[in-house]
Amino acid sequence: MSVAGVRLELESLAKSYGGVPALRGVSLSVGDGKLVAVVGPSGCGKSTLLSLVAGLDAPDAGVIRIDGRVVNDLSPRERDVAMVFQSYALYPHMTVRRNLAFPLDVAGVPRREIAARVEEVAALLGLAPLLDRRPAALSGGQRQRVALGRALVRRPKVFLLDEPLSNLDAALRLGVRAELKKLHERLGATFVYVTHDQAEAMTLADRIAVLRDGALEQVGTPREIYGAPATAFVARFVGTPPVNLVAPEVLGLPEGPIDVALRPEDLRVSREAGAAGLAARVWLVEPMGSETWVTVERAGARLVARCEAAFDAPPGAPVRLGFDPRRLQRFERETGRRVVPDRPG
Amino acid sequence: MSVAGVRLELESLAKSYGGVPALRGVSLSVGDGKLVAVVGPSGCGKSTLLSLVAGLDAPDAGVIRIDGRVVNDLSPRERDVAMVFQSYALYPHMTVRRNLAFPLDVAGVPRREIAARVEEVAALLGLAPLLDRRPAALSGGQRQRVALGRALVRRPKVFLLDEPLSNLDAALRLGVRAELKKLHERLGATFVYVTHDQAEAMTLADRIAVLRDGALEQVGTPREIYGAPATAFVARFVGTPPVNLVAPEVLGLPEGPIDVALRPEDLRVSREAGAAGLAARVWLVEPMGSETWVTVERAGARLVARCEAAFDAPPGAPVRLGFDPRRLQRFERETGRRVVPDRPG
Amino acid sequence: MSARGERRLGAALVAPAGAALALVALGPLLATAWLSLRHRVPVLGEDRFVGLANYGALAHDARFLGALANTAYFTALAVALELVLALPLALALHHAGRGRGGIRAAVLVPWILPTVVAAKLWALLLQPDLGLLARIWPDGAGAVLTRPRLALHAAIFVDVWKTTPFVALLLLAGLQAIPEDLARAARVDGASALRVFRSITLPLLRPAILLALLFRSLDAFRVFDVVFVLTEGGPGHTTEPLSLYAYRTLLRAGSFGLGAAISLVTFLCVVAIGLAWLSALGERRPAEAP
Amino acid sequence: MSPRTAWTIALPYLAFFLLPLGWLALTSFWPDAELARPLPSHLTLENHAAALAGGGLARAVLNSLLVSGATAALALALAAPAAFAIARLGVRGGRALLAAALAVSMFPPIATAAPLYAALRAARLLDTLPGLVLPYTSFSVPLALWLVTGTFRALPLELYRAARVDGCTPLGAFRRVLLPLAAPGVATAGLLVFVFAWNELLYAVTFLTSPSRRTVPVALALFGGEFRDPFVVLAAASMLATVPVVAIAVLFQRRVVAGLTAGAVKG
Amino acid sequence: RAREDTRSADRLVLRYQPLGPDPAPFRALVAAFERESGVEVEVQALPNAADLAHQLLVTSLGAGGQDVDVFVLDVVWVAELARAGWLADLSDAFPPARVREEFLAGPAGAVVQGGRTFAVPWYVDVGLLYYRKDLVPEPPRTYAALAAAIRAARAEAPGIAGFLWQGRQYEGLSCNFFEALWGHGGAALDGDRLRLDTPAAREALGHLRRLVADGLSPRSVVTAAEEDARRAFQEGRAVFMRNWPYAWPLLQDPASKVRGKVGVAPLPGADGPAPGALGGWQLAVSSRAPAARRAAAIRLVAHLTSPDANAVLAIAYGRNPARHASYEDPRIRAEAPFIAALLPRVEAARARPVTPYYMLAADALQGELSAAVSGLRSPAEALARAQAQADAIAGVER
Ligand SMILES: Nc1ncnc2c1ncn2[C@@H]1O[C@H](COP(=O)(O)OP(=O)(O)OP(=O)(O)O)[C@@H](O)[C@H]1O
Ligand SMILES: Nc1ncnc2c1ncn2[C@@H]1O[C@H](COP(=O)(O)OP(=O)(O)OP(=O)(O)O)[C@@H](O)[C@H]1O
Ligand SMILES: [Mg+2]
Ligand SMILES: [Mg+2]
Repeated sequence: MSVAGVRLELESLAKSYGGVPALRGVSLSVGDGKLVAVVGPSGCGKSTLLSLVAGLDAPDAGVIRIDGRVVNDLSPRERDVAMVFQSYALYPHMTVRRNLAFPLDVAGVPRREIAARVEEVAALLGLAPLLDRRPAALSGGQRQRVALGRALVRRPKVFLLDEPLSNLDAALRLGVRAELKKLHERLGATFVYVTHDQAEAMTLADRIAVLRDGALEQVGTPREIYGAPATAFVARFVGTPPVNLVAPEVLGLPEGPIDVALRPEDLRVSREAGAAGLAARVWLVEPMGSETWVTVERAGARLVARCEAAFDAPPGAPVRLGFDPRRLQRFERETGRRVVPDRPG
Repeated sequence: MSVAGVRLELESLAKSYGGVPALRGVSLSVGDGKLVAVVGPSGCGKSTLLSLVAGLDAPDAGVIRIDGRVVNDLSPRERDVAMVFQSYALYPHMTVRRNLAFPLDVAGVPRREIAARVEEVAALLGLAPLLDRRPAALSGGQRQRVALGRALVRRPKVFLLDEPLSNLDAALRLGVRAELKKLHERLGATFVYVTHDQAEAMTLADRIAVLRDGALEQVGTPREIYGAPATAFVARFVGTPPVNLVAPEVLGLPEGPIDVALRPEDLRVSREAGAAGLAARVWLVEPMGSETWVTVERAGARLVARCEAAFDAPPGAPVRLGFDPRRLQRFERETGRRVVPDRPG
Repeated sequence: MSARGERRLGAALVAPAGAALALVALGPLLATAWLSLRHRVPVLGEDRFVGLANYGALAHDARFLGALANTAYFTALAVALELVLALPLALALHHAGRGRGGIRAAVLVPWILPTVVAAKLWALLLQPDLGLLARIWPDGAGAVLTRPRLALHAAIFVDVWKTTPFVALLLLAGLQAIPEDLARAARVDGASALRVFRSITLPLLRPAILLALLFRSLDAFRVFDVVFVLTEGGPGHTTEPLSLYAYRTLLRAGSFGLGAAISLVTFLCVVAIGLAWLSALGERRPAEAP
Repeated sequence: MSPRTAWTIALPYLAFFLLPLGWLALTSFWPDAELARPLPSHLTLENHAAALAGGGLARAVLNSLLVSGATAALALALAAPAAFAIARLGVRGGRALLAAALAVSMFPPIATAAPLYAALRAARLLDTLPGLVLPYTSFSVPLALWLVTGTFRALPLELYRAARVDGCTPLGAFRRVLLPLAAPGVATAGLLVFVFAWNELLYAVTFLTSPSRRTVPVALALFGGEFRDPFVVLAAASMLATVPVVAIAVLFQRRVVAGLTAGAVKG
Repeated sequence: RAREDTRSADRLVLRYQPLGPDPAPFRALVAAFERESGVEVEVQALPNAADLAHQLLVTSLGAGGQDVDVFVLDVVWVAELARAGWLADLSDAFPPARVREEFLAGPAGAVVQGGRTFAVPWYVDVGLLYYRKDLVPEPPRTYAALAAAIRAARAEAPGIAGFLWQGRQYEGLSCNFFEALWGHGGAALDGDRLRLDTPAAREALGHLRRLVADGLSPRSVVTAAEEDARRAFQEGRAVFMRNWPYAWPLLQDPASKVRGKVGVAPLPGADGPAPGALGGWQLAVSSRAPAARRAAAIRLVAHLTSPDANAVLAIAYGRNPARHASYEDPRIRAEAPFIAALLPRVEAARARPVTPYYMLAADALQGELSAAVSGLRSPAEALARAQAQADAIAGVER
C-alpha cells in the first residue's frame, strides 16, 4: 500500500507571534517522497514551520504548495498531513488504542482495517502491551511513541514529525529510526522531520535544512552539510563534538580575516614525546566508551579531538597536534561565509 | 557558595501503579556530591524512581535515606530536592522570570539575590531575552530550559533531573552539559540524572545505573558499564550504534551456549580484495559525517562497524572483517550474564 | 476550511445562542427601556411620555436610595461571605477521596431546595418568638428579624446558606481544570501547602473566581425571594432591595413607568458591577505557542 | 490536601448545610398543630400524605423534571458550540457576545415577565411547557456560555490542533475531543441550569395556568391558604420533590472529575 | 390569533385562589353549574399570596388578552381594576341597589363604584379580638381595658405575652392600622383623597407603637403575620390576639392548648369597640371577554355567589358569607355556628379606603407604618412621609 509522495514547496514563508518574528521568509522545496530534516538551534522556528505547513497557523506572508496546489486556504484536514507534535498532544480521554485509531476513525476507515493498522503500528513501536491504558498512565517515552504512532497509522501525503524520538532511549530510537526509514521508502510519502539528533538527520534525510533565527542558513544533502557547510554557523551546528572553529594562528597558519574549522576527528593528538606537530596541553579528557574526546589548549584556544577509547592523559599533560591541512575549512570572520576555493592546502 | 553534597540511599524501593509494577525493589546508594546517571529503556521506571525520591509518590515498599535520615515520611519540601520534570510542569501563569524565581521566592531568599540568581541561570541557559514571556509563548526547547533553570537556581542537597536536555540541539546540549558539570563540581550537590543520551551519561556521571523493567541491571562507573557490562542487556544498551551481539560462529569462533559481543568500533571492515579476515557482504552504509556506519551481513547475522567517514561501498559488495579477539565479550545465552574470565582470546 | 471559513463557522455556531438571547432577553430590555421614559399607570388611565422624569424622581426618592444601599450592602456582604466560605469547601470537595460523590451531593441540597422553601425554613428557624434560634438564644440571634439594623443580615445569612454550594460548585469546576503536575512541581520547589495554594492554585483559579464573582454579584444584586419571604422588605423598608421595590412599584402599585425605571437602574448597576469585575480581574491571556 | 484534611474541612460545612435540612425533614413529620412547640409529641406521615394528595405534586415533579431537563439540554446545546467558537475559532466579537450575554441575562426578571407574557401569547406558547423552557433557556445560556467557554480555554490548545491535523473538521474536533474533555465544566453548567429552572417561580406561575402543567415551585406556592401557612405540608412536599433532583445532581457530579487532561501534553 | 381568543362561548376560564386543602366541595359547586348551563369551566388556581395573584391578574389583563373570564379580587383591588377598565360592568345582572340590599354593607360598598357594579362579593373576612376566657373574665372594650386585662392576666400567668397582632410590613399591618385608626375615631378618606397625616392617625399609630414599646405586645409582633400570631396564641403564649375568623377552628383543634378557653370579641377602641377591617374576595368578569362568553361568565358569578354557594363555602371552607341572609341559613347555623354568630362583626366591618389608588398608596403606607411600629421613626414623621407619598401619587393624577 503505497502513497505517491508529493512535492512540498514553501515560498517566502513568514510568521511572527505578536511582533516576535519566528520565521522570516523561508523558501524550501521538498521533492516527491523525499525526507527533509529540519535542524537548528532551539527557538529558531522549526515547530512554527511545521504548524504552517500543517495549516494550524496562517503564515503572515508566503505561499505553501502541496503537489503544486496552493494550500494556504485549506484546512489541516484538506491538506492531508500527519503530524507528531513536539508536546505529543495525546487525547487524554482515549486509550492508547483509541488515540492510535483516531485519525483512521475520523477518515471513516473500516473498523477491521483500523484494528489491523493499529496493531501493526503498536507492534512497531512496542506499544502492544499498553493499548488499553490512558496517556496519563504512560511514561514519557511511551507517550512519545503514541504520538508518533498516531501519525504513522495514517497514509497521508506529507508527514510532519517534530522531534518524534527525543525521549526514547538509544536502542529504541535506533530501531524506530530504521523502521521510519523503511516506512518512508515503502510509502514514498514526503517527510519533514525536525530533530536535534544529528545521527537521525544524517541517516534518514535526503536533505537537511539548517534553520537559524527563522531563516534558512543552508539546505543540502547530509554530506554537503557536513562536508561543505556554507557558513561557520552550519559547520559549528553539525557534528558532535562540534567543529573546532579558531583563528588560523592557533593551528600555526598565517593570520587573516578568516577562521578555520577542523573537525574533531581530523585532529590527531599524540602523547609521544618526540612526535611532530603543534605543541599543546591537555585540558579535559572525556571517555565516551567507544572513543575519547580530548580537549586541548593551545594559544589560548581550546580544541577538541576524537581519539580512540584507550586514550588517557592527565590534565596539563603536553601533547602534539597533527592534522591534514586539506581537511581545513575557511570562513570569513565577518560574515561567517565559507571562503571558496577552499580546497587548496 | 557550595553546599555539601549528601548521601542518597535507596533500599529495596518498590512501586506499582494499579497493579502494574514500575519499580521492583531498587537499592542504590549515591555518594556525597556524586552524580549518578540513570539509564534504561523507555518505561523502565526512571521517572518513577525520581518521583519517589522527591517525595511526590510514596513507595509501596522500601526506604529512602537522605544524609542518613529516613525521609519516607517527609514532604517534598522537607526533603530539599530540586527536580526537572520530564513534562516540564512550568507554571503557565508566571513569566519565565517568575518561574525561575519561584523556588527562591518560596524559600524566602532576599529579592536582590533572587534577581541576581535568576539572571545568572537565565544567562547560562540562553533564556535572558525570554524572561518576560509566559511559557505558552516559548518553543519546546525553551520550555525545557526553563524547567531546567527552575531546578538550577536552587542550591538543594539533591538534584533530580529527568531528561533535562532531550529537546535541545546538540550544540546547546553540549554547552549546558558542560555547565552542569561545572555546577556539579562547584556545588558538590548530589545529582540523579535520567537521560537517554549516552554521551551525557558517560561524560557527566560518576556512576551509571542501568534500570531494566523496574530493577537495577548494573551500577558502575561509565568505563565499567561500557567496558565490562555485567549482562548482555547492558552491553546492548550502551553504545551507539549498539554492540554486535551474535552467536560465536558468526565471528568464526567455536560454538557454545554463549553469545559474543563486539563493539562496532572494534570491527574492522576492509574492501581490499586480498585482505585477511572473515568474508562478509555490505548490507547498508550510513555516512554520519564524522564517520560511517557500515552494516555487513555474515552467516545470516548483521554486524555494524564504525568506519572512517570516507568509507563507501555499494550494498552487496564483498568485504573482509577483522577484529581483536581480546575485545570480545562473552555472555551466557540463557541468562545473559557475562562469562568470567572473559579476558582470554 | 480557510480561516475565513472557520470564522464563518464560528459565527454560525454563535448565532443560535445570540439569537436566543436577543429574542427572549433583548426584546423585554428594550420594552422596559421605552417604558421607563413614560408615565404609565394603567389603573389611573395615565400613559404619556415624560422623558427622564422617572429617573429624576428616583434621584430624590429616599426609599429608592435606601433600597439601593440595601442592595449594595446585601450584595457585597453576601458575595464576599459566599466566596470566602466556598473556597475551602471547593478545595475540600476537590480533595475528598472516598465518599466524594456523597458529600458533594449533600452539600448541594440547600441550593437545590426551592428558594421559597429555604427562605420559609429559615423564617421559621429565625422566628423571633417561636423559632428554634429564639428558643436557644432569645433576644440574640433569635430576634434579628425584629431589629431594623439586623434584619438584612438575616437575609444575607440565608442567602449565604443557600448559595454557597453554587459558588463552591463553580470553583470546583475550576479546580478540576488545573493540571496536577503544577502543584507537584511547586511542592518540589519547596512550597508549603499554603504557598502552593496561594501561588499556583489561586492564580489558576482566577477565571473560575471571576465567574463566580460575576454571576453571584449580579444575581445577588437582584435578590428577591429570600427577602420577600423573610421580611417582605420590613421593618420600615430597611431590608427592601431594588428588585422588591421595582416589583411593588410595577405590579402592586401598578406604576409601570417608574417600575421600569427602577428595573433599568438595577440593570445598569448590574452592568457596572460586571464591567468592574471584568476589568479588575479579567484574564490577560498570552498569545499561544505553536 | 489529604482526603483526611478535606473531610475535616468539609464536616463543619456539612453540619451547616445539613442541620437545617434535618430540621426541615423533621418538620415534615411534625403534626401541624404542634409546630409552635419545641418538639413534637409524635411524628406523623399525614403531611406527606397531604402533599401527595391528588397527585398534583407528582405531576409537578414530572413537569419540573421535563422543563428543567429540556432547559439544561437546550442551554448546553446552544452554549457549548458558541463557547467553542468563542474559545477556539476566534469569532469576532466573541468577548462582546459574552459580555452582552451576561448583561442581558441579568435583567430583573420582574421587568421581563409582562413583555414575555405578551410575546408567548402571540406565539401561542402560553400555558405550555415549551413556553416555559424557551425563556428559561435564554436566561441560562449566559451562565452556561461563560462556564463552558472558560473550560474550553483551560484545555491545552494543542489538543484541538492535533485533532485538526488528524483530519477532524472544527466541529469534529469539538465533538470528539474538546467536549469530552470539558465534561466537568459542561456537567457543572448543566447542573446549575437544571437547578435554576427547577427553582424558578415567577415565570412558571405567570406563564402556566393549567393545574396539569404546574412545576414544583408553583405547586408549592399553591399549598397555602389565604392566611394559613401549612409549613409542615410544604416541608413534606419539598422533601419529596427534592429527592429526584438530588439523584440527578449525583449523576451530574459523576462527570465533575479532575485530571481529565493529565498526560495530554508536555510543557 | 391566540388560542384563548378563539375559545368558544361554552368554555370559561375561572381563576381563583384555593379555598382549602380539599378542592372537592368547590369542584362540585362548579360541576353543578356546568351541568345546568352546559358551559365548561376551566379552573385555574392562583397562589395564595395576594401580591402574586395581583401581579398575575395585572400581567394577563394588562397584556390585553382574553386569558381569563372570571376571577377573584381582593376588596381593595376592585376600585383599581375597575378604573383600569378591565372589569366588565355587571350592573344589569347585579343592579347596585340589589347588591346593597342583599350583601353586607362593607363589600357592597367596595364592589359598587360610581353607581355601577364591577364585582360581586364572594365571601368576607373581618378582624376580631381573640381572648383567653380563662385569664380574662370579660373581653375589654377599650384600649385601657385591654392593657389592664393584660396586666391582670400576667399576675396569674407570669411571662405570658399580652396582645398579639400583625406588625410585619405587609397589607395585614395596614388592616391593623386602620382598625386602630377607626378605634381612635379617625377616618382615612376625605372624598377621593387619602388623609393619613391626621391627629387620629398619629394617635392610632402611636398606640400601636406603644403596645410594643410598653411590652403589652411582644417585640416579635413587628415581624408577625397571621400565622405567627395564631401559632403562638394557640400554644397559650398570649392573652389576646387580633386575627381573622380562620383561626377559630384551628384554635379548637384537639391538639390546641387553648381549646375551649378562647373567646371572640369586637376589637377594642379608644372609647368602645371599634370595627374590624373588612377582608374577603369578590368575583369579577373580564371586560375583554366577548359578549357571549361574558353572559355565561355572569351566570357563573351568580351561581358562585348564590345563597347556596355561600353555604357551601361557609360549611366546607369556613368562609364568612357575604350575604346577610346567609347568616340565618339553618344549614350554616347548624354546621358552622361560629360563622353564624359573626353577623354583628361582619356587619360592622369597615373596608379600607375605597379609592382607585389605594394599592399605590398602601405600598408606601406599609413601609412607614412598619417603620413607626418598629421604632425607626416617630408616628408623626412616618405619617407625614406616607402622606407625602400618597399625595405624590394622587397629585400625579391631577
Ligand atoms: N499511572 C500509571 N498507571 C499505570 N502504569 C503507569 C503509570 N505511570 C507509569 N506507569 C508505568 O510505569 C512504568 C514506569 O514508568 P516511568 O515513567 O517511571 O518510566 P520511565 O523509565 O521514566 O520511561 P521514559 O523513559 O519513557 O520516560 C511504565 O511502564 C509506565 O507505563
Ligand atoms: N506565542 C508566541 N509568542 C511569542 N513568541 C513565540 C510564540 N510562540 C513561539 N514563539 C517564539 O518563536 C520562536 C520559534 O518558535 P518554535 O517553536 O518554532 O521554535 P523551535 O525551532 O521549534 O524550537 P525548539 O527546538 O526549542 O522546539 C521561538 O523563539 C519562540 O520563543
Ligand atoms: Mg519546537
Ligand atoms: Mg520518564
